[in-house]
Amino acid sequence: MLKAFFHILIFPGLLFLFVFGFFAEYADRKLYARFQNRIGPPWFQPLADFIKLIAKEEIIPEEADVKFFKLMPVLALAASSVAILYIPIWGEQAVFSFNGDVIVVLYLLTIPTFAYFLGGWYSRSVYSMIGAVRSLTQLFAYEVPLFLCILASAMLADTWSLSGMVRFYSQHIGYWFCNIIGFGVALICLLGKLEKVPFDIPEAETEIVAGSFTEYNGRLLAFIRMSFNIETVAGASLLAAVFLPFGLNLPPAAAFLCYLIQVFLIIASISFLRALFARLRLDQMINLCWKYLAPLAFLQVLFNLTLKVVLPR
Amino acid sequence: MHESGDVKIPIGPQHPALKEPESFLISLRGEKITASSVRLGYNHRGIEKACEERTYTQGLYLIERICGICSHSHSTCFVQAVEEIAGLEVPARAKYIRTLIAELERMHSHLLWLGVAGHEIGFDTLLMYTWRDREVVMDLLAALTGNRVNYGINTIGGVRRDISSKQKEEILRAMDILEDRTKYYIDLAKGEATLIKRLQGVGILSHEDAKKLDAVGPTARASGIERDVRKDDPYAAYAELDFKVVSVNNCDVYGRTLVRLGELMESFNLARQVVRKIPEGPILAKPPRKIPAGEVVSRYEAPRGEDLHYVRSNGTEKPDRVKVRAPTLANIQSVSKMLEDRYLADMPIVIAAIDPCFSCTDRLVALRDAESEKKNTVAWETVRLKGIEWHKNRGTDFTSLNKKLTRLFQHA
Amino acid sequence: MSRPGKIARLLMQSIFKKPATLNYPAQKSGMPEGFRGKLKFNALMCIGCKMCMRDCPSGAIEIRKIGEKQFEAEINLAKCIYCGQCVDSCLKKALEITAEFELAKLDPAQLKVILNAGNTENPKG
Amino acid sequence: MNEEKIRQELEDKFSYLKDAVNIKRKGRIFAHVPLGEFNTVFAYAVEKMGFLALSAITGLDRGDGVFEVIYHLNKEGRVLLNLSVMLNKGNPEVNTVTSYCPSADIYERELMDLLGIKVNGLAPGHRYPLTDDWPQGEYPLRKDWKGIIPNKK
Repeated sequence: MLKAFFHILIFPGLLFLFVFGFFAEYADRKLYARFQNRIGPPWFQPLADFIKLIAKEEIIPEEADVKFFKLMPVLALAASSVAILYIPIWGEQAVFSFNGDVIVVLYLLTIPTFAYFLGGWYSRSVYSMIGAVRSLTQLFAYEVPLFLCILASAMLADTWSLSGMVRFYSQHIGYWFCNIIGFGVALICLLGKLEKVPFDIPEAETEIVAGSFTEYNGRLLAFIRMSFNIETVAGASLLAAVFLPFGLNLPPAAAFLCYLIQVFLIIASISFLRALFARLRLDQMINLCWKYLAPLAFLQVLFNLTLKVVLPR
Repeated sequence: MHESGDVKIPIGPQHPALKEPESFLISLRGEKITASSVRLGYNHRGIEKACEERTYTQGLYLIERICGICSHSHSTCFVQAVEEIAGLEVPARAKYIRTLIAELERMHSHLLWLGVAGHEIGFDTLLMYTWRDREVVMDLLAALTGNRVNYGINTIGGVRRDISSKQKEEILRAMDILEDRTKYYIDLAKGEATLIKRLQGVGILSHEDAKKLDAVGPTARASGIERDVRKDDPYAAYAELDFKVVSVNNCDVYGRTLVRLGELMESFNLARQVVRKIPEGPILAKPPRKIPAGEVVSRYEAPRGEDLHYVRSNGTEKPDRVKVRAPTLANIQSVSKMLEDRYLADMPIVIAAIDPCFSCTDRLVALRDAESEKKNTVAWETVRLKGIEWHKNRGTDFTSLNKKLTRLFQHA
Repeated sequence: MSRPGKIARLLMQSIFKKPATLNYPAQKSGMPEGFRGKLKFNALMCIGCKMCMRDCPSGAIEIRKIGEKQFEAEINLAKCIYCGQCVDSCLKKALEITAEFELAKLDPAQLKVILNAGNTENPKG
Repeated sequence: MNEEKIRQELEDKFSYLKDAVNIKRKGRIFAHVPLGEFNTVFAYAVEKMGFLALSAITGLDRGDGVFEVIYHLNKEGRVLLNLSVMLNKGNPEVNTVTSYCPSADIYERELMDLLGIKVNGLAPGHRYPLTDDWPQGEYPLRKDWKGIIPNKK
């Protein structure tokens, strides 16, 4: 019981996630700045921003549904924090695992998007509503290829548990290369999930101010930003566990270090990608997802199915 | 026309897509724009009226502050008008210096635009790089004129500062750097797929519409109208310089991007020619304090298009009427046309593509009554005290913090 | 040929380059020579013709007589637009511009600067 | 076509423009048109002489109870024809030219707001450039306008 509390609240739960989330934000912003030949923020900037927001007055729009408006950021934060418990980070075994937890993690990571949608919808501002609808529309575009890629990887490993997949891939390093298309597609889909350029359509600043979050401020905005950070960590950890599980069969400390490196690599690629492109339009984004990403993900599934038959176990 | 069933979203007066206050109302059906309308006037500062109450010298600095980006355009246009009324012969060297500053201003304005365009379509990396390179021109302008914006190089009868041979070398060096960079941006504009996807076919303004709505500057030139005051009605030293008018037939935002990039290349050329050809001589013809009566229309090709000033004098130290028609006012009327049947996502870039400058567009009238000023404006101190009081009631004492802050500032 | 991610090489190069931005209050780049900043007043040269007052577009400068052939200038830095017209208008070169531009103060009263023979640039208090 | 030809054509076509057309310099033609004949001359200049583009409309208060409205027309960006018309301050009225030049709309609204000139036939729309709550009867560009006296409360 005490151990469970420790896992949920301290490691790898909330406290660890907060710290790592801040680090993820810092790394992302710093790298983004360096890609653009800027200095970038100092290391404490994300923390300072968080404290500033927490200290601010909370303003709730008169028209908004107060209950939903307040609940949604917390829900998003909770859902993305829980996901980490099923992802192995200091060895081959996650804190909790069962056969099928990969599906649970995927859905847990979908909940924040829904929360943003509902939060935006219930804040009753035109910008928020347009942003909310956009984030939902976008969800249907990137979710399919993302799920397919992870499914393909799971099929090859013949298990529905993340811990199982890690165990399989760290024993069969060669198989990792088979999933390379899937990794690329999943990385791009992760950009959509995290609403980053080129898929920051739901919060396109120059069009709809801040999308779903236009009306959020103070503490609630701090929660939303935190949940984005944690979602970044969780999403990156998921991709790391599924597609880059090297070194996790080492002793815990070394394995944890490997995990940190993997997550950092994924965050670095995210900030590289977001410095690389212009924001797409919603119709172009959906086109891209269905015309290119989804077929590629299918290809990966077919490829892995064939592999499973051909290759010896 | 706006219909009642559609979602109406206000873009402005305060909106991240607009760098200045101006209000667009956009009707949406899904993501599609069904109607749009614009309300101008939020930046109305009473400059035209104020000019009537200032001497020509004072008015010049006010005119220069109509707009921060094209300040040289407005001031040159104004002094040209005044000089024409007064019959002043401006020395050739002064004309060349005006031309040089004008072209440097065009460079910084177009680079700035490119960055803003990048930002509007979510390509912040482009913004950062173009604005970094823009600093080269800004530094040059600061060194040549004494300020980064509002250069104050013009005065009635000539210019206020000469350029030295050392500065000439600096200009040439800067031109090489910038040309190199601009070539890269042209490459990027022609090769980056996401950029092209967002710009091509967006904000169409056909050749006929551009003519009908009297579009000016790059907006018109991107629709195949080869119109440039520098060529059509040469002023300053342009008649003696060799350049070509850049125009394309794309009719969309992409075309406007290409025109501006092409003009950048022409500007580098022009600046080099100025440095090579600039004659020796005086830079100022002494103007009379009282300008004889007369009326003049002066034109100038600002980075954003044709700038037109009408000045009427009545023989005193002060002008009788100054009318400013900034390029944006001519172009803004075509925005509704460009937004027809586009997506909401195209709205920022379509508006940005005419390079709007609303502070140029709106001028005029301020309430001058001192009494009303006292009543309407709340002093900064009052606001501060109110804020401190409010926080004190909630349990935070800012007075001690404020003391520390003040001390910190005094030390710095 | 158009393809996505054309800017990639530039991004990778930038990682290893010195950033173009400055960490402002700690690092300063300064302004070039001849930058139009705060005014400097040589009281000894002033003849009190008040041409500067007449030409100032914003009414920021006031020349006052404080004694026999002695003048002081009151400059309102909040009103001044740093155009330098007064320097051009001055018949005796009593006014000069300096490159000093960081003039912000917390208290607006401190922006009124009185310059005379005793202090040409920075008065105390 | 050079400026002299334009002047000749205008003077030949409209006898009342004799000596009213003035070439100030290359590319600048000023012409004073009687109020009653303005629409005919304007239409002729736009439709027959190819002055298709309207650069701006300037309104000004000449003092002595006379307003002047100047239409700056240009031909392919090269020649500016400035047609001016005098109005009586007591009853300043012009007809809209938006049917010839759609871009005139915003300049005409400016005339309405700043000088109080009535523009007949202008389609309804937002005012420009003053605020919606600007008091009635206050026209800032008139020479006798000296600011608004605030309501004493």
